[in-house]
Amino acid sequence: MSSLAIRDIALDPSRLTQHLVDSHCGGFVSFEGWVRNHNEGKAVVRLEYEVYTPIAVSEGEQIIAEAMDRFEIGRAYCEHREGELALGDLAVWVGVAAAHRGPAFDACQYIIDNVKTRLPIWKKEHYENGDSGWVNCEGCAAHGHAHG
Amino acid sequence: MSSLAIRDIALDPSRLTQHLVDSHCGGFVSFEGWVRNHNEGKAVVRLEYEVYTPIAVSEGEQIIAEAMDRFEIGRAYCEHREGELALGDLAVWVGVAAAHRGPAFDACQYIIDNVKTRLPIWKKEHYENGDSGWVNCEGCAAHGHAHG
Amino acid sequence: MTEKNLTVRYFAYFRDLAGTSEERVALVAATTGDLFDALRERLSFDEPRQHCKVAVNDVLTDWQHSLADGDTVLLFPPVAGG
Amino acid sequence: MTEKNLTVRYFAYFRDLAGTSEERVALVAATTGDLFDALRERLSFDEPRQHCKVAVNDVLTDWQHSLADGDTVLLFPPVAGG
Repeated sequence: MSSLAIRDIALDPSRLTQHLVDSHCGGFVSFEGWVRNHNEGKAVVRLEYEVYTPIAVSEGEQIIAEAMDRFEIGRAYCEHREGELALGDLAVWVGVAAAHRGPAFDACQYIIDNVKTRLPIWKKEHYENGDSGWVNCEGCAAHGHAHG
Repeated sequence: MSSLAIRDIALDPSRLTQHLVDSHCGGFVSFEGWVRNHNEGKAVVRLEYEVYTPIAVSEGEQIIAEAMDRFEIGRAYCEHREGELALGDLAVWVGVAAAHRGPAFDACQYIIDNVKTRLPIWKKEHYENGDSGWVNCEGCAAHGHAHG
Repeated sequence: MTEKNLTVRYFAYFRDLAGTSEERVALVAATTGDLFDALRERLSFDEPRQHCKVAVNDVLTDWQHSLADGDTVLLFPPVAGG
Repeated sequence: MTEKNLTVRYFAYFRDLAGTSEERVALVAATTGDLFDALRERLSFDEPRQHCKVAVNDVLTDWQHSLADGDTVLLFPPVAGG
């Protein structure tokens, strides 16, 4: 089974957690990214994720392999949405199971940090005033590309 | 609503997450502690948590207030089981929602670290060989109190 | 110093050692620390104070807490939540 | 240097600028970096290389990658997953 998947349907955390249940691992840390109702002061009503799946999956599997290598963890799994999302929808889920919680926290943060900066995924926000714009990367200069 | 509860029935992460949904918070980090099948080399078959609830709740609320104070987070919630648990059961759940994921990870780890060391909760493990024993605290000398 | 009438409540491992979850004791104990030392000797346990906790009348406190006649003292062995 | 025939695929913001998701270009471009610079001028975008990514024939690579005739180059604007 791949350690990262791109989905065009709603992510279900309880189903996702099942990927990670392991009777040797007592600690489980997960990260969920929810669609917020604002970004840089603008009211967001919905958004779309565009994903280039072949490289998103290969790069995501690489990130998880790095996490397995760097931290004492048992299992890790990630799913990311593509397509149209509404406010409050789950955009990304990362789960890590480990015997001890310290490495589980560290690995989960490592994975989401790298997923956000390395996977070919783009987010277009639609604003309350009718505008839309592609969201800039974390760490890039803080200017978006708003289009009418 | 209290920010920490002790439950004598199964914890349900999807219900618990509902405590924390907040359209201002895009990042959500949770920790789940599952009953493992081993501890210090011994095969565990089930366990019991004993909780002194009045102080567990007041001290737990204090820990969460500290986390809200120290980290830029929106909401935090914790539940801990008491009574009999089987392998794989959820013993403790901590969830933190925040605008940014860094503080959410830090606060979640702060809460679980302190819940484990400050709340009056004791764990008795029952082993495959029929023995049982109270589990020592994290950080105390590594000797249990096994009873026949 | 006169004796104080205290209610002591035991939990988990300490309850197993004491053979009861609660008892009345009359003791010349000025502080929670004094009470701890007396019970540690009587019940023969190894745990040092810093691994245990104590509450008086349902409020967590330290080992320097002055006891009053009629206090209920909760004696917590090393905790292991999570 | 002779021209190379390349397929360039655009994503997200770059696709909006290019007005197409894919085009054939014939270019005297030694590396992915050269191609980036040529397209940056033609499409008039501000992003520096270090905020963008590039893949050749479905494998992520860097801006020093030597292009071969017939390569498919994927041009990724700043990513924003999560």
